[in-house]
Amino acid sequence: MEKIGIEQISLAFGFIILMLGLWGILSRKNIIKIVLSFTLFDTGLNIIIVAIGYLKNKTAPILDSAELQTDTASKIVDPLPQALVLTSIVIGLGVTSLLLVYALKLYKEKKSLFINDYKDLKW
Amino acid sequence: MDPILVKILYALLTLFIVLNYGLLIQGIVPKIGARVGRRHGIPFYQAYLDIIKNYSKRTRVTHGIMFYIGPVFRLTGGIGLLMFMPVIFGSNMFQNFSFTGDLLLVLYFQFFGVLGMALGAAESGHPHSAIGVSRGLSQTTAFEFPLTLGVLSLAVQYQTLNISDIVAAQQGGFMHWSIMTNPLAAAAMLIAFLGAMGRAPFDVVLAPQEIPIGPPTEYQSGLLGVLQLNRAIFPIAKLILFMNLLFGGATSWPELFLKTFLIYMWSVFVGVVFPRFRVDHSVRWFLGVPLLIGILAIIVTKFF
Amino acid sequence: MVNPIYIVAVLLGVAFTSGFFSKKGKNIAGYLSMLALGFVSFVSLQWLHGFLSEQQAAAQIFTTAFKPPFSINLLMGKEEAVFTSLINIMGLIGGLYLFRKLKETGSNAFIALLLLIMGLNVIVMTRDLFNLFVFMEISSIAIAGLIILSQNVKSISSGFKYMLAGGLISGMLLLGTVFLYYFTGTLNIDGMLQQNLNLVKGSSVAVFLVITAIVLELKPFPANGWGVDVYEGADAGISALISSAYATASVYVFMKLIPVASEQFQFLIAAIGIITFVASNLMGLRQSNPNRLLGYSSISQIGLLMAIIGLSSVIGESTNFIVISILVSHYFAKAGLFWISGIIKTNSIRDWSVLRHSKILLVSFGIFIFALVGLPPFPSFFGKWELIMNLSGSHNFIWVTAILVGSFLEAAYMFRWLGYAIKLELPSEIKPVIKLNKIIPVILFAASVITAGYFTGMNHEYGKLINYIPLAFALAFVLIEFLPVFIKNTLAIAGLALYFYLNYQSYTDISRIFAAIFLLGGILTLLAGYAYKGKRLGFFPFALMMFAGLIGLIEAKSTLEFFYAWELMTIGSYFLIIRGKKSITHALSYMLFSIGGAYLIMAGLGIASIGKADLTLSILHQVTEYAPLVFILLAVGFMTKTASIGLHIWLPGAHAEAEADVSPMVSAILLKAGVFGLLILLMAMGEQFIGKVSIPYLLSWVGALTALMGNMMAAFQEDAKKLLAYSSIGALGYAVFGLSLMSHLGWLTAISFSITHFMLKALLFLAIGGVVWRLKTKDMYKMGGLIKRMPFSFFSVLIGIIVLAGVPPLTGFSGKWLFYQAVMEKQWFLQGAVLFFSGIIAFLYCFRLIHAIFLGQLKDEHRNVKEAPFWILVPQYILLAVLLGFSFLPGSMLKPIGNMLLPFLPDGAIHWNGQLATTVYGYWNGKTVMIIIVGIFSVVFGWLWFMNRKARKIKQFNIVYAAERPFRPETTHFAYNFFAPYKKAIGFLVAPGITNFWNRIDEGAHAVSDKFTKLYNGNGQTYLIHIVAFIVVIYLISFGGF
Amino acid sequence: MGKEELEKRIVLSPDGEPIEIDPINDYFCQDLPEVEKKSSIAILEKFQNWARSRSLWVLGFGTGCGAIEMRPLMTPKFDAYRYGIQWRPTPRQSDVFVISGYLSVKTLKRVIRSYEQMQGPKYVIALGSCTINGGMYWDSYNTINRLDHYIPVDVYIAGCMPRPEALLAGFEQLKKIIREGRGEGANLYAENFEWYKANQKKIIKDWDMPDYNW
Repeated sequence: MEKIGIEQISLAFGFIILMLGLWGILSRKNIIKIVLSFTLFDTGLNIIIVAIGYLKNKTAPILDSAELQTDTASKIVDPLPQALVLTSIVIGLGVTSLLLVYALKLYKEKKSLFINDYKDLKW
Repeated sequence: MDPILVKILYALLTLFIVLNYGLLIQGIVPKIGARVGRRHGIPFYQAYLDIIKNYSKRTRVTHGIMFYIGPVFRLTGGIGLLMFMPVIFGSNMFQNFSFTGDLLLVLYFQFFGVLGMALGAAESGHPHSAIGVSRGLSQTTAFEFPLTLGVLSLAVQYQTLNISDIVAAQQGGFMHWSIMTNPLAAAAMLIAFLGAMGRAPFDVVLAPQEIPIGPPTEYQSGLLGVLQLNRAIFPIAKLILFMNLLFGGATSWPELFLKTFLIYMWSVFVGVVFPRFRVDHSVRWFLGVPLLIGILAIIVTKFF
Repeated sequence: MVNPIYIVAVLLGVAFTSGFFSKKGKNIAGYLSMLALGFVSFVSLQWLHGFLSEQQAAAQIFTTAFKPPFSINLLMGKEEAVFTSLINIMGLIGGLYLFRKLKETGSNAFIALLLLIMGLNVIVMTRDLFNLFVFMEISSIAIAGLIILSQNVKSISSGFKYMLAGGLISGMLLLGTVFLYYFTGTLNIDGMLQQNLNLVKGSSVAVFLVITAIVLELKPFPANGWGVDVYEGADAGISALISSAYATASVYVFMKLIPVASEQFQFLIAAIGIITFVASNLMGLRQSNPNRLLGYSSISQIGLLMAIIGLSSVIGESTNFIVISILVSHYFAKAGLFWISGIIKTNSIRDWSVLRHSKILLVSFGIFIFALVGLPPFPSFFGKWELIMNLSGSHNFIWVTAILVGSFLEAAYMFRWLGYAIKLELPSEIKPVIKLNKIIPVILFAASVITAGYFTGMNHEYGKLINYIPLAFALAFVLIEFLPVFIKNTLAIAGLALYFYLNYQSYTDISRIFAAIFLLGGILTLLAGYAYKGKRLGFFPFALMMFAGLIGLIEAKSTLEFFYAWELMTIGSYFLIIRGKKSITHALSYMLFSIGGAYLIMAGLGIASIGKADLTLSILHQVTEYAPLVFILLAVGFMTKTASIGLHIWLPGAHAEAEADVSPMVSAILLKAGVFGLLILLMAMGEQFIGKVSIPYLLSWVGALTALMGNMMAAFQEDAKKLLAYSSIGALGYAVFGLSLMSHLGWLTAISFSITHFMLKALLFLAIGGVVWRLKTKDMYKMGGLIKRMPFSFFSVLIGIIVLAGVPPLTGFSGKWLFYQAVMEKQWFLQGAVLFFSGIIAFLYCFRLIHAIFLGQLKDEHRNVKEAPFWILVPQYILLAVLLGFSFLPGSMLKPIGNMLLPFLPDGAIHWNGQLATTVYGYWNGKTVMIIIVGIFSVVFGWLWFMNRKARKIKQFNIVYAAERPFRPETTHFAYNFFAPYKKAIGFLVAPGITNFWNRIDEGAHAVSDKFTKLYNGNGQTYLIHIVAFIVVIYLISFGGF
Repeated sequence: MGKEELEKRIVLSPDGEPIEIDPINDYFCQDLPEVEKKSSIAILEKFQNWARSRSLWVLGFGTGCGAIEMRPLMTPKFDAYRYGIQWRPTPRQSDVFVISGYLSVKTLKRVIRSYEQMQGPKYVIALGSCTINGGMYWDSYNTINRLDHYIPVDVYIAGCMPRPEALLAGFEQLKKIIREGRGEGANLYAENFEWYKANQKKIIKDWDMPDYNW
């Protein structure tokens, strides 16, 4: 049996965090906690992305040392997921901040962070 | 002479005979009733006197144009009905104007007078007239249903709607009459006939004391006279229709008198035996057993 | 051509620049943004123009020096051009609409708008999956930013729900994207499509994640509570953006990505789409909040598109045409509707009658509703037609059924809403403030959707063939609405006359008869319109639209033309009907039955077209597969117009409430469209069988029972026009029966009966309309004795009822006579007897009509009423003259019709000898009958007149009243519940069973709708659970487990 | 007059215009009766009178206790039908009005109305002493004493009560009168209309009908 490598571990770890986040989103009633769960969810997602891009025995795709200048593709891990993660983190930041703004606004409206209190629109 | 003129003259002759026959029947039938009741009863010519008397009235009132021509419609309906039927089978003279239309024309033309009369009566503004019309029309719709089924059954049997042909097919002894060859249709039609004659038990239309004789309650003098003329002609025309359809028609006037008189007596007998139906009763009654008989008649003639 | 990259560049650039403007500079920021949006609209439209004129090839734009998959590339193809144009125009016009609101907030708001549009543009154009994700996120952040502009708890909480759901979905999309990358090694969509993903192990999960995320973006049922809430909670202008621009982009993304999925998965998605479509429309039924209702409608439309795209493998090459035409309709209509909702700001659709303060808004509202429901001449009409044709052409009957059911539900709530706006009382407290910047977008979009409809039609193979001239003529009257009735009426009559004169020779035999009924009848009834004063707004366009439809039926060569004309007629007549008093429910039920019927016709035509190369009407001659089904669908469809039993409940109210000259139009003329439809159906398809039962045989019973029910109901009406309306139902029963006989005599009966019925019903409705005009009541028992005030109307009605009753010597009898000959020949005696019975019942209501109105006691308040207006009498007396002419010479009508029928049904024709008609069974000479009766009548009349010439004319209370005198005319006139004994005897036969049946269906639908909507409890977290559950269920369905 | 329904009133037409209703004038024909001449041909008049006498239609209106005596005439025992006497339910179609016994003022009003609604020539048979001089009710506060002050009478039949045979005899007398051309009560009424009307109005305090009921 193949040894479990870092990529499997981080993949599994990512999934666990993602699921934790999801669980939090679905079960917490406090809006702030839900937003926090979202960041967990995002973090898990990001870990998964990086883990997918990892290839065994390869180095980071930072082409500063000379030896990496030749035959680059076989020596580095896939750079794309990492680039994606950067974008994803930025977006996550944006989303999280906007969610927090919303939370703030909601709190101003009803002085409550209990999500069940915001059921004005239904049916 | 112009053949059309001859036709018209013979038609007038038919009309004359039938009118007198009708007036006499109006006297004779009550007379028979009276004799049964151990009375003398009215003279057999009473109907003549009544008509003359009504025409002799010096004053008359009218409620308007429709009131005025209602009786005209009525009498035209009666005369027309007679004119559209062959009266004496095998006689060229007394075919009248039956060449212009078949049984359907006759069936539908019955309503010409009914409708006109109803309109005239309604213009009088008398509520009792309107009530009478309402009753009359309701009852008419009900008994027409079995009647139509019976007629259709005959039409299927003889494969024609031509009255003369239907009569022709019944010649050669009473076993050929429709009443023998198609008893179900005859039963349906004869029951409907009771309604058509308007005698008891179906005479609530003219209930004399409740809605003083219903539709014609406002008619008087000469207008009533016209209606009385029609009362002489119209029932006889109907009798002739039933005679033609069910009893083999007539080859001579005496035969016609005899047959129609007997058919008439059928409604008289029923009338003296049974009490009066209310309209809702009679409507239901006609749409019950008589209707079933009619349907049966159709089914039997169509499939057997 | 401007490089599409400038779309991104300019929007982004202006957005950044705007950030530098302070609060004072927000005006500049606003104008600059508008300018930018105008520019990008121009760019995309320029590309679109290029593609449409076919000079342009699709262009790839690369953002870096690398080729994909190593770089992000944008594609500008034909579809992209369409979609970006739509999005950019929406940005521009939507921005204009929101201008004041955005300005209040400041330049940030403009930035959000620009970013949204920019994001959507890239979403459409990009071919890179991750790029797609990024810009979807940007767009949704921008939307969330826009939503929060309205600082109230509803919009904030809905925005929050939207963010939550969006976060979850985008997380899923990202996960899927990354997995796809993992399996395919590329993020480029084209690259993925080149690989056969089904063969790559594990990739199906990735595809599942991506596609499901996109599907969730499209708000599938039931995981769409957040979407509905946003539509309701956000400002209407923003909802319009979401519904039109964002949804448009999402649909395109879905179109782009769906080929990645396997065929089964596509079907699954199509199923989800269809469920969404039906369920959302069902839930829309019970909505009273306009924005929420529009939300449900938006979701349902997108669901339909989802289904269509999912079924693209079945539908084939016309998918794009269908999607775009339906989407375009939705786009214009939904934006417009949200905008109108934003203008009038009410919480209940019942308050939409305030729209009547602004005619232009009301007209636009109507246009949007029709565009949404898919009626001609709007794009979705062609889209839906093509869709149904393709689906039924490929035997997908279940899909067809679901689509039609969903569409029907949508039509139900949409037309109810329209009815509210047109007819409900004006609420006094609400007065909308109408600002120019808000109203211009609405008008623009309303105009655009019509134009789009025309272009869609022109791009359709058969749509091109449609003769738009009559419709254009009708619509031209919108432009001259300011003119007085007299001029418009003259123009309308001249138009109809000219059209008939120019074209009547091109119609074949039987068509010519119906063309004459439709057009000459139209002219006759329009003559009555001279009686109206003022402008009579909104009458002429729709009346002429109805006639345009009717004549279109005659001229139709292809099934599409026929269906188009059918729908056009429905629209026109709907508006004519809704003009009446208290017509709101009747107009709605008329519309619903019409639409239901139209859908059946569409399905029938679709099934008929199976295996046919072309769509000419002649395909009905050669239906090989499912012929009985086609027959039944079409027949039932046509019978909604002939108001046969079970489908009749719309008619009495609709015809009774209509105006004096509209009633004859809809009753005497319009109903004949159904007869015409049945006639061409029977001509083309002949006798069909279910098992061994002949369908015409069933039809004959339908006809007989319709006649019985119609006439019996008529006898019990108190309302004069309702009485006539029920009588029309009965009369049409005769026509249906006549057609079902499938014999020469039967058809002769039906056609001649149609002509006679047209004349007498027009006569009666006009006469009664004239009476109602003067008396301002329709209740017969409130009238009476009017013969003295309205002798001319009386005479019309007198002749009318004699004809109607079929009493010789008038022409009504010819119908009865023929009918019997036909029954004898066909041997359908029982039906015949039922019909005869109903004919006798006609006496009941005929008498009642004339008695209660014209005879009996004149009421005090009617003592000074005048005769009906001259112009209402004119057509009556023309009709009377014709009726009497036909009565005298019945052969002049029957002989030509008989000759026309000879080629189809040569057996059993009438033998004519002068005016003597002879068949195997009987004979009849109308002329001599007339002469004899007139002769006897004159003699008797002369005799009576001579005897009674001195009769004294007396007054109304000079009656024998049991030695008393009458109290009041009201208590002396016997008219109310006239046939009480009859009702007592057999009234149970007319218990409102059928009406109750339809009412129960209606209630049931509302109850189910109520249950469904309870899913959306308003809790954002519950919505998230719905989403997760949705994902799990879809996963289980597609990967086994279920 | 005092009858609410006969007072003038204003109603609104459908267009909202007021209309004044004057019930007596508007609902009833205001013409007065005229003398209807006999036929100028003597033999025709004779023939007509013969027919009139053989066809007497009696109005089925029992005005007082004597009405009980009319019923037996229809039974087999008396069988009035054989004399051409028949009963009609409506004054329009009747020729003979049998005032059967005492006549209260209340009934008189109805009698006048019915009499006037009959078509001429028309005949009145007054049955019983009460119609001649009031009989046993001669000093009653609400019966009339002498019928021919109010309507013309052709035949009086005295007695209290006269038997059906007397009634039959009265009919025979009437027939004789008619045949002799003396049955001109309708013309008498028209000629002396003002006198009759004055008498009627004197005794009927709540006169609530037009002067002549057509």
